[in-house]
Amino acid sequence: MSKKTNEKKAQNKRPNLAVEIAGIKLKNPVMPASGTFGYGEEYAPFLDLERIGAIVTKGLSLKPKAGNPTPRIAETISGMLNAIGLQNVGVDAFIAHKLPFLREINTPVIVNFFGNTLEEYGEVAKRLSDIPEVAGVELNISCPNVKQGGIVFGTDPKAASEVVSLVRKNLTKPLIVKLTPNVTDISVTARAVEEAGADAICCINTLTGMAVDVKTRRPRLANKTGGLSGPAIRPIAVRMVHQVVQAVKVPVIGVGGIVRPVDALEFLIVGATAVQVGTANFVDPAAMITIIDGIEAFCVEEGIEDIHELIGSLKV
Amino acid sequence: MSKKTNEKKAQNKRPNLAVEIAGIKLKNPVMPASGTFGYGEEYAPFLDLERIGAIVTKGLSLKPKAGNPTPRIAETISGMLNAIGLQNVGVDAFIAHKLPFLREINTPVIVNFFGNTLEEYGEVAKRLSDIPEVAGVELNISCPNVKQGGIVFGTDPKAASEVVSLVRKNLTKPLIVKLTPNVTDISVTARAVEEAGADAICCINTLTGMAVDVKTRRPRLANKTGGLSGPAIRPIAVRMVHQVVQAVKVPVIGVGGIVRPVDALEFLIVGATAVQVGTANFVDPAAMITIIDGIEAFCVEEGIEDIHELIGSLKV
Amino acid sequence: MKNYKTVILSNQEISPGYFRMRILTPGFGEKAKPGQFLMFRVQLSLPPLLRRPFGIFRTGFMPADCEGQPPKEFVEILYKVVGRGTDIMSRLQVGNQVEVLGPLGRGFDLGNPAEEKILVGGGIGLVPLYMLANELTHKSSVRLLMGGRTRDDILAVTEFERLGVETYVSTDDGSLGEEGLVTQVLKRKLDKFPNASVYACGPMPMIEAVQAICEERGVSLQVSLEALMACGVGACLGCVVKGAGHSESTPRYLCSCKEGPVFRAEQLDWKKLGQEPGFCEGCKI
Amino acid sequence: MKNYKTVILSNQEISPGYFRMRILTPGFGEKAKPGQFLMFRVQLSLPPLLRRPFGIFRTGFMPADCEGQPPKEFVEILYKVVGRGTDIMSRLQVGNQVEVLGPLGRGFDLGNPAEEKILVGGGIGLVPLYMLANELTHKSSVRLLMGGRTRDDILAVTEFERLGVETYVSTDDGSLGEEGLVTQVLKRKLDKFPNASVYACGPMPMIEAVQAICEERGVSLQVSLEALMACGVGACLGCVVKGAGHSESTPRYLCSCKEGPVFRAEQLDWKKLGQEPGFCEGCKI
Ligand SMILES: Cc1cc2nc3c(=O)[nH]c(=O)nc-3n(C[C@H](O)[C@H](O)[C@H](O)COP(=O)(O)OP(=O)(O)OC[C@H]3O[C@@H](n4cnc5c(N)ncnc54)[C@H](O)[C@@H]3O)c2cc1C
Ligand SMILES: Cc1cc2nc3c(=O)[nH]c(=O)nc-3n(C[C@H](O)[C@H](O)[C@H](O)COP(=O)(O)OP(=O)(O)OC[C@H]3O[C@@H](n4cnc5c(N)ncnc54)[C@H](O)[C@@H]3O)c2cc1C
Ligand SMILES: Cc1cc2nc3c(=O)[nH]c(=O)nc-3n(C[C@H](O)[C@H](O)[C@H](O)COP(=O)(O)O)c2cc1C
Ligand SMILES: Cc1cc2nc3c(=O)[nH]c(=O)nc-3n(C[C@H](O)[C@H](O)[C@H](O)COP(=O)(O)O)c2cc1C
Ligand code: FES
Ligand code: FES
Repeated sequence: MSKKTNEKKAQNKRPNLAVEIAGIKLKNPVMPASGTFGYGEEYAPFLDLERIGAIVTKGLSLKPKAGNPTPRIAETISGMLNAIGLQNVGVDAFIAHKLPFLREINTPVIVNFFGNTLEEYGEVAKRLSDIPEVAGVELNISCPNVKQGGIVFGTDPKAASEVVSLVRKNLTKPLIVKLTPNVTDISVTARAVEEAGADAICCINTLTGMAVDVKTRRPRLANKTGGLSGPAIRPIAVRMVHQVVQAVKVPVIGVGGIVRPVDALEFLIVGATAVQVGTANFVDPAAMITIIDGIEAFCVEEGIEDIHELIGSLKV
Repeated sequence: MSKKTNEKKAQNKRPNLAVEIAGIKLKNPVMPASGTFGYGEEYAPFLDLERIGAIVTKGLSLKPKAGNPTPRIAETISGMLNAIGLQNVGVDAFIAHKLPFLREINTPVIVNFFGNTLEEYGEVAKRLSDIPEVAGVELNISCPNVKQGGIVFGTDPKAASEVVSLVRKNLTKPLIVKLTPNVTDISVTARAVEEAGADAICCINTLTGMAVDVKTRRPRLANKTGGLSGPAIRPIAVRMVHQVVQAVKVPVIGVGGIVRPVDALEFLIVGATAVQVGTANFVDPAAMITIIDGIEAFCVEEGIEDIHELIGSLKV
Repeated sequence: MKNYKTVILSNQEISPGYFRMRILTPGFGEKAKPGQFLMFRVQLSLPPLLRRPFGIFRTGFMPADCEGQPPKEFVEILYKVVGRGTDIMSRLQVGNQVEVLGPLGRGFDLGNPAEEKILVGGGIGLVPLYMLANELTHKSSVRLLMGGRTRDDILAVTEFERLGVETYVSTDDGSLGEEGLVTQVLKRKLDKFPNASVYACGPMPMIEAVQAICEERGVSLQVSLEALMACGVGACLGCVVKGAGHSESTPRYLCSCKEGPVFRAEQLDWKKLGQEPGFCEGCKI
Repeated sequence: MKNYKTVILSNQEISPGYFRMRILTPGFGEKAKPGQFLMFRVQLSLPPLLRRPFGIFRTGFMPADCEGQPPKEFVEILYKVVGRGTDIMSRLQVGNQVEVLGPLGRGFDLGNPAEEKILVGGGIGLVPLYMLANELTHKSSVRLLMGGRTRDDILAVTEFERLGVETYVSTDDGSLGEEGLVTQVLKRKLDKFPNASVYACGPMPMIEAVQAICEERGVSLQVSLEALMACGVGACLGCVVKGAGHSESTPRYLCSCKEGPVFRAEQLDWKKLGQEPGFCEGCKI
């Protein structure tokens, strides 16, 4: 396309950034990653929650969960380790106390959740099915920081398939399944959860890591190991998203190390239909807005009228 | 130990940094990571090769190998991707042209190698067995960048066991096996190769990653994916080394993202008997010397007389 | 509560290893309460990845300049260089772009004006006490007990004096003020004013010793704690501390950035508070 | 060949987006040959992780100062700000610590003094030609054909003239010298001096066009290439380019940092040289 045409387009109209994930309509493909955006209200003073594609909550469980001992976080080079241990208010308190705030905001709410047992996964799915304000759920079978956080399900394709089937049966909402990168071949898990009924796949969760304070010779996290997130893991995340996109037909949400617009573009180009921003929210609470604006500006510059022209446009 | 005693010790003598890996005696636990130090001579102008614990060569194959198309490298945040494709002169040319230089240097030489087929692994092992200047070999079953680079062996514990057994049979030298981090549970592979006859384990090789040039929408590497190395991966490497140390009895060499002395200390504390320095050689050709000096200084400061007091001293 | 994308107005070493930085922040002062903090983005390019939490030392206005520019509102922080982030900060210059998220957290409860107020500061822990002293001196009699290892660790005491605060300095090596621990001074003052309320901020061992003294004497205590923080706004749950009644089977965590950093002593589990691996001081990741 | 742990002597913008940096490097000059390069460590703390390769523009001595300090030997580089590394470089100041690894690589072959020499530089590609011109002018007649997009891309031409080089400037937009491509000037010069040897450095399309012209006319050509580099010393094998006779079944790669960056045209596989994804210009990873 010639430069002239591009310029003309740019003048004529703004690119269409709307995408659909598992039947959920998003005004643009940018949303927070679970656990890095609280229940939404924590960041309300810093950005317009109606500008982002969706709100994704901290992972919920059936009962409230107190989380891991401290220290729970450690900064690493271009990344951070966390072992929060899925501290959360529980699904009922979420519905009673956190959802009312979100109800007022014109942005789809995606609820991330996990279970300690298969039964719990099913039960939470059932409870969320009844809540009209929940646009969809994101099933976490990938948290590395608690024994029951799903990693056992997430690293074994058979177990993953089982938990997804069960949730599928108990759920009347769109189902996104979030995968762990701590596996030999993520496309195997991806195919397994797709077959079991996932409407979309989100990847990646954090990579298990560890850091040591050499003076005290103790792990820098009380939990010993934690999940590595942030820019450091981006090349691994891009590779895995690319792999999963090749392996499945359902839409894929890319997450891992996105800080700038150009990072989000990498994921879209390899085929992610949407992206999540995690650790970057801590660095800049308005990071998602900058990323949305940057994606739009890139589309204008490149003469892209609809974001779907960009999604999966990798040339190999 | 009181501060007074430490000071006294520091005055009395230098700490003993010597370690033994698979029967190879090293004056200190620091050596280069394969593929980042050429055949040793490339770095001779920049550091005293007799000060480092060992010299580890670029990975060799039976026949010379031309490697992958370009671009082969891409810088990422706190890391780099490489898809060199194991370009090397072949084992015979190595013996004829590269070894004579190394012969003159009073530092053990560890030869890293791989095969395209099981037979080739065996054949290279046989040829290296006859060479007195080779102190030990490092078997690469973990290169992610070429189909035959070993990753197929490295990600399947059974295949790993098979290739290690075969090499063990054909080899009269100490055998170090280098593992890939691109697996669900590295301790499984570690135990498999230990049982099959590995005298030591080296981990980790690079994590498979990918980066995209958003302007051209092409992968930044001709090979599409490459191996991620450098500081970015250190927390993952430390975690894996810790896991492997728990899983096996043979000594473990830790590698992944070591740039400063404190990084090397993390690996030693979680139980690595020695460490390898890779990408950091590109940043500072004398990085290994700084690291050796830093480890020594740390021992003096902490009143450590022998490096073995430090190895595996993690408090949990 | 806002993210100020702003610039540095000044940044000076005030004692070996300690710096005072002024940052342009129009409107910040109206909202800031004593004991609150801010999250400082060291530089726009990474690293360091995460922001650094700093107490608000004070807010104020730079006088209008001769070109008729209006007065500039600023926030001031005092910081100690301990690791990579503060090291980079110490080399920032006037005009450099930084970001400040704040004011954050819950500050001090000013309490009953009739009570004597004793503020206990250890080293850089003095920071959140200045705005507190400024508020308290309007209505109460205020004493500052300031401790440090050496005279270099005693900061900004004359500024407290200018507020009308009676100050008592002690150093471990006696290089300034009384030789010994600040807690020793605290005991004497409490002997004299047994109904005073105490406000403390400083290194953990000091805070724990202060708590033991106050508990024993039944004196009201508020402490400002330091915890590792990623977000500063209650979203990541990385900064929790153990609350009263905490046990392994029934863990009770309080969010330091949102429910703190100032806590009433009764809110916390003092048995376990300080028993964990500390920060990676000076590791310069 | 050495890693100089050293400091910056000066760093100035010489044209919009182009900088000239002088670095203290005692002893460097004795070893440096025309066409060699160095690996520059932008700052001691990361990022950027990898060093950046730069051609050696020239070496020299700063005069002894009045306090009787001996003359200071320096190496000079000219660089264009394109991405994160060069952006940071442009903000470095006199006295900042940097590291320089060099001199590295194989330089130009000076050839037969009897032949006319034509140097072709495109933009920043002019850098390695200065020391070459300096050597060649002792014995040969030397012409520099310098091309750029606009006048801003035409650098240091007067310095070449001071060496006694005849210079011809062309720009795409005619804002300086002749309007048009430098290859058009090259053709005219080769019409006049059909036995000249050509030395070229610049953007890939320019180098390819120069190669086509020289091959057609049977003129000897040496080119200096840019490749992505990690180590600069032949250890990583990241910087290879396709050698003559290369094919997918029998790949032949030449190591750019060790066997290059200067190659005789005959050594290279021109059919495939420029057909690959380019650098991530301005991506500021
Ligand atoms: C509410 C609050 C108020 C504070 N107020 C001040 C103040 O006014 N003046 C001052 O000098 N310091 C204050 N601190 C401590 C200050 O945040 C740390 O000294 C600083 O973050 C160290 O950063 P670094 O990069 O130099 O250290 P590094 O050790 O390199 O930092 C590594 C990581 O650990 C964190 N970290 C290290 N030490 C501390 C610490 N003591 N507390 C919390 N996080 C830490 C850093 O934020 C970073 O994420 C406060 C901390 C908190 C929580
Ligand atoms: C032998 C040689 C000599 C050179 N001489 C000069 C010179 O004299 N003046 C000058 O301005 N430039 C020169 N270059 C190009 C210069 O190295 C790059 O412009 C510079 O590395 C860009 O770094 P960056 O961080 O700003 O760009 P980024 O695009 O952010 O860099 C990302 C990565 O790509 C690499 N890279 C990007 N562009 C190039 C390029 N053109 N060539 C090689 N690597 C690149 C960087 O080194 C880095 O690893 C030379 C390159 C080579 C190989
Ligand atoms: C502090 C923190 C808490 C997290 N909590 C959750 C969680 O509750 N559920 C979940 O699925 N992922 C959780 N994650 C993972 C993120 O959603 C995301 O997958 C990961 O951080 C990688 O993205 P990033 O590099 O952009 O941060 C958490 C991450 C962080 C840093
Ligand atoms: C350019 C490059 C080439 C490499 N080649 C090899 C190789 O031939 N054989 C091998 O076993 N590992 C190879 N590796 C992996 C390193 O030995 C090391 O395991 C990895 O880089 C992680 O360490 P680092 O983070 O210190 O670089 C290579 C790494 C790089 C960066
Ligand atoms: S720092 Fe994130 S919740 Fe307190
Ligand atoms: S840059 Fe490493 S071999 Fe050339």
